[in-house]
Amino acid sequence: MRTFLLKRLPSALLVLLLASFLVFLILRLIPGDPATSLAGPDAGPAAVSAIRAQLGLDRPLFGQYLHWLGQLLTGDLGPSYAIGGQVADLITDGLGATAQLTAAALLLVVLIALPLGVLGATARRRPVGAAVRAFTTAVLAVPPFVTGVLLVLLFAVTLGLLPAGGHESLLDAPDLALQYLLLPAVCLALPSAAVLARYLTDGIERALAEDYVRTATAVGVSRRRIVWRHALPNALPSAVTVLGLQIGHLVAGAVLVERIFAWPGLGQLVEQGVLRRDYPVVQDLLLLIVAVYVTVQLLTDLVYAWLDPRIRWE
Amino acid sequence: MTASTPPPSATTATAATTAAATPAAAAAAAAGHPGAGAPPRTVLKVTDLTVGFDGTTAVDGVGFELAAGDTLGLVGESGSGKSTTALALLRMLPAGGRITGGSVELDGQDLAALPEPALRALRGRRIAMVFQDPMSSLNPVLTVGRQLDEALRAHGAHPDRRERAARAVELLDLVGIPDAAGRLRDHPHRFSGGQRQRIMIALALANDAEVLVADEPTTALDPTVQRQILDLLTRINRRTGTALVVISHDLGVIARTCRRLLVMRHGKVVESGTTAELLGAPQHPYTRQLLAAVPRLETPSGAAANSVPGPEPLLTVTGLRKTYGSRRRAVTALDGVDLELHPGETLGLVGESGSGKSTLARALVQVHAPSGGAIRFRGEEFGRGGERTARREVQLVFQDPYSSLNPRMTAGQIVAEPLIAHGLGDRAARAKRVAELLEQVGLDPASADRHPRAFSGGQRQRIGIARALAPEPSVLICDEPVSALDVSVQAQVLDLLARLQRDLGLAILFIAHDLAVVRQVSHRIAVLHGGRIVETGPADRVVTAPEHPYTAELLAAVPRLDPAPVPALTSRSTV
Amino acid sequence: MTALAAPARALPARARNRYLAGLLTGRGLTGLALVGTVALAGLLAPLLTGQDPDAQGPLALAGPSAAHPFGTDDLGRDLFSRVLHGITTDLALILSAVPVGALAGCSLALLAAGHRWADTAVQRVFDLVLAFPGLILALAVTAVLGPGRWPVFIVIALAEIPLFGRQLRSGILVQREREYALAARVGGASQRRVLLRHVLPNAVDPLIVQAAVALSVGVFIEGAMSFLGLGVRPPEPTLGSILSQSVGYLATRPTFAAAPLAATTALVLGFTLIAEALNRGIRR
Amino acid sequence: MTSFPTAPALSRRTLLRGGLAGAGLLSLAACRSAADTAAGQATGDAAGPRRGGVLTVGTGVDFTPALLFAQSANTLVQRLVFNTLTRYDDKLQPQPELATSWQVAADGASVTLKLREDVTFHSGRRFTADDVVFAVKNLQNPARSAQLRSTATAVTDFRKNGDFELTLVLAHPVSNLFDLFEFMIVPDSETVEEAFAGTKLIGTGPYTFTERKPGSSITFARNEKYWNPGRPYLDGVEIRVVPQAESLLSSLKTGQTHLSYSIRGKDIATLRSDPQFRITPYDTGSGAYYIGANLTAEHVSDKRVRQAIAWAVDRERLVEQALGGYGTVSATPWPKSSPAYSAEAAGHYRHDPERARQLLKDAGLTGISLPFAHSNDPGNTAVAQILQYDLKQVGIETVLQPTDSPTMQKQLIAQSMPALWTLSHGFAQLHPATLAVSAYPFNEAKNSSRFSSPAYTDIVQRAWQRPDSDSPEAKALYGRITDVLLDEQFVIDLAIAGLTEVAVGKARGATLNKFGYLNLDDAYLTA
Repeated sequence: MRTFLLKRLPSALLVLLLASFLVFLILRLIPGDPATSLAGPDAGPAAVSAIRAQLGLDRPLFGQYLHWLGQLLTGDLGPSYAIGGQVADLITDGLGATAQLTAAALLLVVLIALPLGVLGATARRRPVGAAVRAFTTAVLAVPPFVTGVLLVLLFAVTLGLLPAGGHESLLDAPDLALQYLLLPAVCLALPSAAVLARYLTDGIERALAEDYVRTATAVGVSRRRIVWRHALPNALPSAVTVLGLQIGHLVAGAVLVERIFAWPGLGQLVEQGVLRRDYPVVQDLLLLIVAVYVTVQLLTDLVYAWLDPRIRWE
Repeated sequence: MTASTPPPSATTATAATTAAATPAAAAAAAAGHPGAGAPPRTVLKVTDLTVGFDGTTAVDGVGFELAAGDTLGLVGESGSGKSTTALALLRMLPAGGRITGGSVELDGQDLAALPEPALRALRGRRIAMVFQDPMSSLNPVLTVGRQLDEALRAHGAHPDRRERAARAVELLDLVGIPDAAGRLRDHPHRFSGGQRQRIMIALALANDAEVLVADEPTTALDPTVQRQILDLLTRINRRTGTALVVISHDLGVIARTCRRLLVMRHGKVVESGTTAELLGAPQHPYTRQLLAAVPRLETPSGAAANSVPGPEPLLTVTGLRKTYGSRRRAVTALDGVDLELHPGETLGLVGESGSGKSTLARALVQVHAPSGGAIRFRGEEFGRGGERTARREVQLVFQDPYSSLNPRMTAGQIVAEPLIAHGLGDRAARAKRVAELLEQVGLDPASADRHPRAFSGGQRQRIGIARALAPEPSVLICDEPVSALDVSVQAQVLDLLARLQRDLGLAILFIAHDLAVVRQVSHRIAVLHGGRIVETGPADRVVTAPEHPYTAELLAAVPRLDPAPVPALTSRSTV
Repeated sequence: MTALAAPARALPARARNRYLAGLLTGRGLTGLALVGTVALAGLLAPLLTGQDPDAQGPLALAGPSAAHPFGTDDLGRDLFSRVLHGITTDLALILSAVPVGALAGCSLALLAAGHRWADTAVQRVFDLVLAFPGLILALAVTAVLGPGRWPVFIVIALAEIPLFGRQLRSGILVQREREYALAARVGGASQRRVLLRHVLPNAVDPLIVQAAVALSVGVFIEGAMSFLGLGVRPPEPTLGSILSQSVGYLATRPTFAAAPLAATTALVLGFTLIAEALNRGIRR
Repeated sequence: MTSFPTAPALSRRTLLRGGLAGAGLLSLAACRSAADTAAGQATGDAAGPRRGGVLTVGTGVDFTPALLFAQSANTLVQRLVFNTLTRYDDKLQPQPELATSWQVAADGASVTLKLREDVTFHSGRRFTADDVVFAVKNLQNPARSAQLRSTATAVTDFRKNGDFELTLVLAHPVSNLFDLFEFMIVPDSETVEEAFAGTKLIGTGPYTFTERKPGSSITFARNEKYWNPGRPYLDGVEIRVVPQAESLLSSLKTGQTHLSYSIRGKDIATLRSDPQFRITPYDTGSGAYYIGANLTAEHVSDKRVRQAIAWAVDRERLVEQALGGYGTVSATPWPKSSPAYSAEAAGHYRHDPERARQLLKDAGLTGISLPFAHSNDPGNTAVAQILQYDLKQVGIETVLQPTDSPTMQKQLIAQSMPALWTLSHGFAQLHPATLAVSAYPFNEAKNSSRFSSPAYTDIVQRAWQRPDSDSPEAKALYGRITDVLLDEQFVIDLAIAGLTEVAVGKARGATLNKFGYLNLDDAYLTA
């Protein structure tokens, strides 16, 4: 395992370096700059150039890039331009909130997808199977921004069961925090759960056609046990790969969901950062997201190998 | 039919177990029917069994009876319905298949009519099954212990987990897995093919079933391993009194294991009787045909009749080495191989899985670069010009006629590929050549526009040969060209190769594990073991007077068609 | 030697065209019918409705009526006409962007099959595209290019590149080890020819399924971009823009969202059914 | 009062239990419900002002610390933490705050202020005249990007007369001096940079800053040492950021927030019939919708084209469909409270496509196509589409360019806008001169329209550089400014829609000043 990690580390770092360059470049390509958005709508050129100088935006681009890399290496991310406060603090807070949200969503994804995937494979010819398929299709067809608003209307406005949006610290008030968490997590989880359920159904169906299932049947193992204990474990490794990709989608989906549910996470922060051209915040955040993704991919590969004993870390 | 050569110096465990088992068999045979002396009880009675697949009839009115402790063999070629019959016994037909008539009575209970849950309760407990391919028939992600545990808990006989674990160890011990307790936590891929088949048998035996159905239990295995597995089945039959139904396309396998035989063709039983009767005096023409097609180890080489090898070697291999993997954990596949192949000669290369024979074949056709040593073609070394002529003149025939043909191309396109690759002829000339080649291998040139899946296994192998012949090679490397084919088809393909050698003066490197086949077609035989050639010599001499102990071991493992060691009927002992 | 599957293999005629066989199942036909109906409705929009999709009027947020079968939107535009025209826009976008993305992804995968270093490089490119949150990509592309169809097109195509590329790459890795590929090499075919003529045709099967999935992903991306104000230039209707417009009226005017939602659902359902049907056809 | 009068907590829990069966959820249900925690825990009499409780204010845009000293989209924070020198009443008459009295010199060249002596900053430091000096100098710093910087820079000298009396010497008379005093918050000089970075806000206001979670919320606690005795009533204030308009509305409906100024007009329209809510329009904020024209661009350089556009727009429909009826049709920037307001001028342009077509014909321009930028949020996109349609009816094709706000801002400042754009502007609710010297669209010296005319400059400067703002002469000048605007139409005003307060019934007493600063001195929550 250590050799596996050592082997993957250089290319992971390379991806990060490339990503940093891309992020930096993309931000500079986007029209509008932090100074003008900071200056406000009624500022004069003097104000703008004063702010530019203050932010160091008048330096050559490559110098700015190197400066940023230097900041990254020393771990001192500096202050944000527009949002206020230190970038590191902003990201730490946002990361916590988003981590809660995605972790909850991930849990829901697994909790929803597992039974649905199994049902889809085993009850294909029965009404239950049709219902499962209808559900996954519906979830895939309705965009999350519609799902989100519908969930709020139903559970918050009409039924008054859950809050319409917002966030509570998990440490201060765990019971309230969970209630705040539920709707956005469901909204975020549904599409990924539907995708995963489909892959699981597919994998289980394929596993059920394998010879070892015949063996298990021949020794008298019950159908239920065959599905859950024999076919499912074989469908899991590739499902984990899909799940790994879905984590990327969860992070991306967070931009929409966090906005609908006023969830103060990275998605919101990215959006705010882009909207105000807060370069440091956006740069560091995007790089963080790429890093998270790369790590998740590494983890996925490790879990894959753990789930499938035929694969060994090389 | 001459008497078999006695097993040479018994150094292997196999020989030991056989020896241990024999007195018991003899005793049982002497006592006639041990126990009360009454005729043994019938455990399985199949009457007029008919199985349909989406409208076609795959099994048509099969019937037999199986007494407790008896052994029955079902023999037949592809499509004869033997495996479908086996699956129908447990009602485990694949999708689309259905028992459309007849009954399968297990102790008077008709399995064909039983509801699924009741049937499940019987599977594994009273009637169990061992499948053909131990590679795919064991769950790759579950440990062997888990799978045995599943089998044990399926029938609730052992409610305690530790008890089940103990029983699993016992079972692995029974089927001869060394260090059984230590290996419960290993996954199937950590076991060899033979060991996996043993584990399959252990799974089937987990609940002391009275009837064990073994579907091609040794087809995928090397001869020596095959022999061990067959001995194991015999031993189990004798020790526990489990009645055996063995399905095989290989008469030798069945003759060794079963007391009675059923010959099947096109879904019907064409002949049945005791093994001795059937082998000694076959009645049905098909049975006779089948018997005649089986290559016999005793048959002397027919290669000399085809051609006389030229004096100058065409292909010379010296000190060939090949290692895989990283430098630290290198696996040696070939360890200094020396070979010579003369024009018009057939050199039989014999070896079991892992001996390096496929690696050698691939090195010769330049798919793998060797790690050391030299290959010379017409005296020119590979890497110094020799490889260019060799690329065209050395061609390969593959083992598996299913996977070696591109499913997306027509037969004509497949055969034309090497012509295109070597830039031989224009479109019209190629079409003409393809027709010629197809005719040469005994196929209708009109079938050129059909896809591989429209051909039978034997026909596909002919396409493969036609493809190899396309660039007019002087050397044909045949990597197990007939081991995936039925015996009758096998004979036809061998005939084709012989004819081609006669007509074209080809040099053939014939790689196979079946010594009987190899002896028949080869001028000389080389025995490959652990990446080294351990013995080389004229074909007849190597078979009749092996010099290396490994050659002798290989020879001893070849199943014979003489019914001598067939075990007698044993009754079921209490387990 | 598998005698087991022999009876099932005895039906070669039926398996002649596996795609067709898959499509001609109940599932496949339903999918085709759904997509076909929606697509046809979009194509025939000028015939089906005389209304200009951009014509505004004082009658805003009206419910369904004879004059406006689906009602009107917040600016008094006829929703029936807008939805029909929106379908055309969506399909035009998706049916052009997905193939382009697929082609790019596949080309990269083929490139990767050439050399070890190319493989590493291409894999990292896929990683990079996958790692960038899609909506950030959307923000960046739109900001650089300005609004319109192009950013939507590019974002959809970009998103598809790694999906197709990864799939084809693993397909090639598997197929390349098959004996027929080896046979082609032994027969003297160049590496290029083996890849293009032998391996590729056998590795594309999963891509057909991926394509159908990708089409529904395309509908999704278009909608999300519209929601963030990054979509197709207004007032041109798209399903996503109508949907995002309707979100504000879900509580008070639920009929507003119904029509675009129904069209989207039919499209996604149709594409998934087709994908499933093809999948089963291939596996048969 | 809770927001669910018919659903007592118990039944809600039962519902939750039944509706969302699941082991994890059951344990949730047994706890408090987050859906009604926003309901204050205040006790007391419902009749009058009552102490206690935390008021939750919902906003769509987060607070930007760097814009603390400027007019921005979120001005809820300024007057909670800080004070201004004076504040306007409804008739634009200044009333005392930190300044108790003031004397403008007869020539208008200086103003003398007397300050409160009992004020301390949250840090405990006493407030003195030095802090006023600092506040003015702070606004003179271009980096603070204060809109009223021009007025602040008119202050050339400070003469202190003790700790609590001060004279500001002006370079010339300015008519909008009290706009500056209304606008200028007085920060703590020692922590101003921290305030600018958003880490520490120290002022003299009724609430002390406790915590900010960027993108989520800002919380405040009562300033126990506030100079206004007995105030504030509330224990605290939470400003909650809910960027999605639908969600903001939901949070009001569920009682999670008590008060908001960010509800869209069309959403307010759906609340009108609900007795649970009180709706109060203010004419402050950046509330006037307009079409801007870049006078250097083709076609629109012709005044007739701009006038044709003014005639082409159906302002009534715009207000109805895009603003939910919350707005006033107007061809001038002035709200009714402005001294420059005139009903006749406001109705100068009506929806008259025929006249528009005629003007275009006169200009010899038919079938022109113009780029038309707008902000890419849903509300402004709807406005732009309505305008596009109306212009199309008179023969002006437009290509919409949805633009995100930083890009738009850069273009505005760089004067590189396309031929047409639509946006909204503020500052008309103050003294009219402020609009023309401080609001960028109207700035006589430099504006996005690249409009300049000596006549306009002259009138604007004269209106600004005078000590009085209400005299008939001043009003005559305002009338002339309006005339120029109506004639030139470099800014084509369409409708005025200020901020609208939506409050749940129990939240009372909140007010906004003319710059939209939220004032909660007198706010309270009823039981």
